Amino acid sequence: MKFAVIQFPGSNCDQDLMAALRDVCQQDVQLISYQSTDLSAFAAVLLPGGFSYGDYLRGGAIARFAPIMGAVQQFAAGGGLVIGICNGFQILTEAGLLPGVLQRNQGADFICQSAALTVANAKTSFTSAYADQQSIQLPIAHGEGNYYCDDATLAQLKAEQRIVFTYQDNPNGSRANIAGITNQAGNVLGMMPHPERAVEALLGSEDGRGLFQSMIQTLTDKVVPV
Amino acid sequence: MYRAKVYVTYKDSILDPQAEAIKTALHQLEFPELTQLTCGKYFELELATTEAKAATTVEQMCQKLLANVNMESYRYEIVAAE
Amino acid sequence: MYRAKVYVTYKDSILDPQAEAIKTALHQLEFPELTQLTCGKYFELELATTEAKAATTVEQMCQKLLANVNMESYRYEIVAAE
Amino acid sequence: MIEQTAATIKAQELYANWGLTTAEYQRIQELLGRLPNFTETGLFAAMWSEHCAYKNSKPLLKQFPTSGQRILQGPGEGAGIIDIGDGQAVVFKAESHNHPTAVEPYQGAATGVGGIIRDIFSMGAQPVALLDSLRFGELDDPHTRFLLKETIAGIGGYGNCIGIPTVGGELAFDDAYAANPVMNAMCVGVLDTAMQQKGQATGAGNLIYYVGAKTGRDGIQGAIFASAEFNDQVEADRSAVQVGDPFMEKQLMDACLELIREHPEAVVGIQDMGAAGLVSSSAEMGAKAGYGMVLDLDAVPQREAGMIPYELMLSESQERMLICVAKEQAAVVEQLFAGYDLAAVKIGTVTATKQYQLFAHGQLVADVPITALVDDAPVYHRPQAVPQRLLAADPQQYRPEFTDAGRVLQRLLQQPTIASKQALYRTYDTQVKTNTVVAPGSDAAVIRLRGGRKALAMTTDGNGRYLYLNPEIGGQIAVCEAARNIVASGGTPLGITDCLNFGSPEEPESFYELAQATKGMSAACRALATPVISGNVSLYNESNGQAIYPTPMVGMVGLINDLDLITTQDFKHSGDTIFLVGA
Ligand SMILES: Nc1ncnc2c1ncn2[C@@H]1O[C@H](COP(=O)(O)OP(=O)(O)O)[C@@H](O)[C@H]1O
Repeated sequence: MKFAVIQFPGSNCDQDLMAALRDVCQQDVQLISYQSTDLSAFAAVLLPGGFSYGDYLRGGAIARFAPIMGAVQQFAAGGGLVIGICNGFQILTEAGLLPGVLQRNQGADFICQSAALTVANAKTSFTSAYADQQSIQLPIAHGEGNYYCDDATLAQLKAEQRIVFTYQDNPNGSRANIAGITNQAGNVLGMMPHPERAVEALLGSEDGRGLFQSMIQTLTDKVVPV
Repeated sequence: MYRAKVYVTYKDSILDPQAEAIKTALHQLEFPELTQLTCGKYFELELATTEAKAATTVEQMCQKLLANVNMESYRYEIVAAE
Repeated sequence: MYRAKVYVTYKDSILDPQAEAIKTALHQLEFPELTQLTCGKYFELELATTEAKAATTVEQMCQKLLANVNMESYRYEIVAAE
Repeated sequence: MIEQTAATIKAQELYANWGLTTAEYQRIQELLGRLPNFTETGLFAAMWSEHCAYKNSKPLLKQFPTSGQRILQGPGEGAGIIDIGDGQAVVFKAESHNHPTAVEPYQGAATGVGGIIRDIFSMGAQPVALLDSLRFGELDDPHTRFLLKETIAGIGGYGNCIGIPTVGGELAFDDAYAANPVMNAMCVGVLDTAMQQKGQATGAGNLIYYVGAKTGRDGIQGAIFASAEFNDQVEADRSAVQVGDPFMEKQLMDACLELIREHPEAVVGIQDMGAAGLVSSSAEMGAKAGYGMVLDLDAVPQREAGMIPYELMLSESQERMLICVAKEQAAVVEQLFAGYDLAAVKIGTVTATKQYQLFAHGQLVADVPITALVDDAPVYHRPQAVPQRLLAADPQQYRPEFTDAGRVLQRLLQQPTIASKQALYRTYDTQVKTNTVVAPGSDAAVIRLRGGRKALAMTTDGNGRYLYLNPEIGGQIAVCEAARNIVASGGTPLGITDCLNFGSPEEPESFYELAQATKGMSAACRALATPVISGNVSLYNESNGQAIYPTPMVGMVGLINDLDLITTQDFKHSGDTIFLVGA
């Protein structure tokens, strides 16, 4: 069972994600170049944070066309677990794998701080190690993390329980306090907070481990919850 | 050779924090006569193509990259250049 | 009521990494006909003022805030609105 | 731009516009045995500016202790290096970008950060943290608020994008800085000592490679500009503002570090193109090694059409590096950079002649002894005078008188200089790279070193007001405050870097301040065994004859031997006892 971390030009949380999976979670993980076009050897695919292509134009707008993205689309269509964190989330929305957009923060500035989150749905492939409504603390660090979608999409996200993480104290103006959502099939997650920055007590929080543990559990069970 | 001017702006339903910030700043700079402000992106492109194709090309560029149609609308003008 | 459209673009000699990145991306998306691309900002303002004052107001806004005259040039159009 | 003839330059004293004195011009003439042409005059003006040659500050910098058992590299390279054991070393340096920040705060600050990062990775080190040190006028002035906001955004914009955490800094407000803000940036890197690099070009026949962004007419005469007082004329003379591209720099950094790591045999020397761009980097690399160099300017990647040799040599376009490549390794280098979508272009060759020769369109456009450019700048021993304010000072005037201590405390806490800066530093990504154990908000920031139990503590300090009142003691205090911040975080101070932000050295009172401040800093560094391993001098911080406070910034790094020793500032439990220790 092998994890792929995609490295786009300008990704800068790729090594942090590698370290979290390899050193802390003891998983087999490989860094995959944006130029690659094959993800068939992997059990899960992770799109890291950073400023892919400088985030010029809009976060994720250019990365969405990187050669690897065809393989990511295919991997997701086949039911594989895909997670986009921060810039990775922006790329997934730009690529149409997740609905909505990530706008500039309401206060217009970049925000780096610890955020209190609620696990709004613990029955996903990414959150089964948490309890429903559990309160967790994860770092955020973004300038364009203000989630927006139209009313119909929001109603659908709610009805299908696809809102996975919400902010307790909305830092960026996101609609319905959304911090993370899944696609309809539940195998693609996008989230602005950084679980990979919260896997060691030394650095302030271990609350991010549950996310990786959930993915590992899901892949071990090979049962994808509905 | 054709030249295209492309304007990308937020849709009305989208709150634009940057426009709000600029508006507030202009009010503080004593421009009370300002009643509304929107901001957007502006691109000037030069295209080595035919008249027939220029519009489709620009349309595709907007759809694919220059605008995110979930939150932005776009319009463009195309003129012949020598 | 007057409406102003303001266009702010980089001066020629200023490096614009964003324009470079977008141009490269469009070429990779198979738009080889694109020969040049510049990008800038676009503002639409509504002003509750007189015709005589509208132009000076907009000029001042550009100088003070909307453009960074060290690196950017600006131009604007003003039309009457009801 | 028109290239005047050598005779016109002399007759009309045009060299003065470039900041050269008549005596300096005559010295150049002697060194060459003829009149320098337009390009050559420009090269000398830049290389002999205070910014590049330290011609006013050199005698004072000699006082600094710069050696020690752990010191692998003192001042003189891109950055200093201190051994921390286990085959690792810490690399750090600070740089001022005051003038560019005053003119265009976002880009000025951003390119200040970009420049200091290049200094660190040019030594072969992986940058791990950024810090800053800022001074502005009082916040009730809207222009100051604009400068502050844009400067903070520029620092964050660059660091956040390239993915290096900005973990600390300091910020104070005083009217003395209203027209001359201070923007100093510091970068800390970690080096595998086997990978240590030097900015040198040795071995006749080895190749000079240009890598990174293209050259435009950005910041031409930046070094000269940084060595001149501000006035409205200088502002009007400025060439294009330098714009930073952190995305490009990330690619450049990753590529350079990969080259050093994977192909050490290919890299003879590597250096950042900083102030005075191509001329400074190339001439220094050659002169340091005792070699000369031939450069073909037509090969230099260019962003704009019709650039003349003078502009190509003096441009301060960002995100560019110069690498001396072993002659048989060209293909390896070109291939590696192509993988990052970066240009790597051969622009010249190392020669045994010690001449510095530039060719453009097949013509020899400059031909000067390389040491004349780099080593023969004049050194000035400027006169000093005790400032009138210190002679006239009445010790009573600084004695505080108050009756309501609570009210005074409240008023103190309201001072922007003392109040929390969280609203600003929360726009910096302080955690990327997941090594930040102590983020801004404590005495020093702490970054752990992966793969062991060690960590680094780092801080920037200085207080211009103390120096204004007593420059020598103020200089001591700056170093001591930094050391206390390191110790209070669990670290042993290792060494310092500094930026000396002062007024004009040609003003005896200003020069006295610089002399006294460096004397005080030197004494404190000796007492604490924290040598100065790198630094930067920014003089001429004056507007219309009014200088800033003498403002040395001290950047200190300390070693924490075990993660368990890390301490933070905040009270931990109610009922704990509070001690006051020290004098
Ligand atoms: N410009 C800045 N950039 C980053 N961090 C800053 C800045 N200014 C202050 N800080 C952080 O705020 C904290 C308090 O700073 P300061 O008020 O200077 O306290 P001190 O008295 O300890 O120097 C420190 O952790 C410092 O690193």
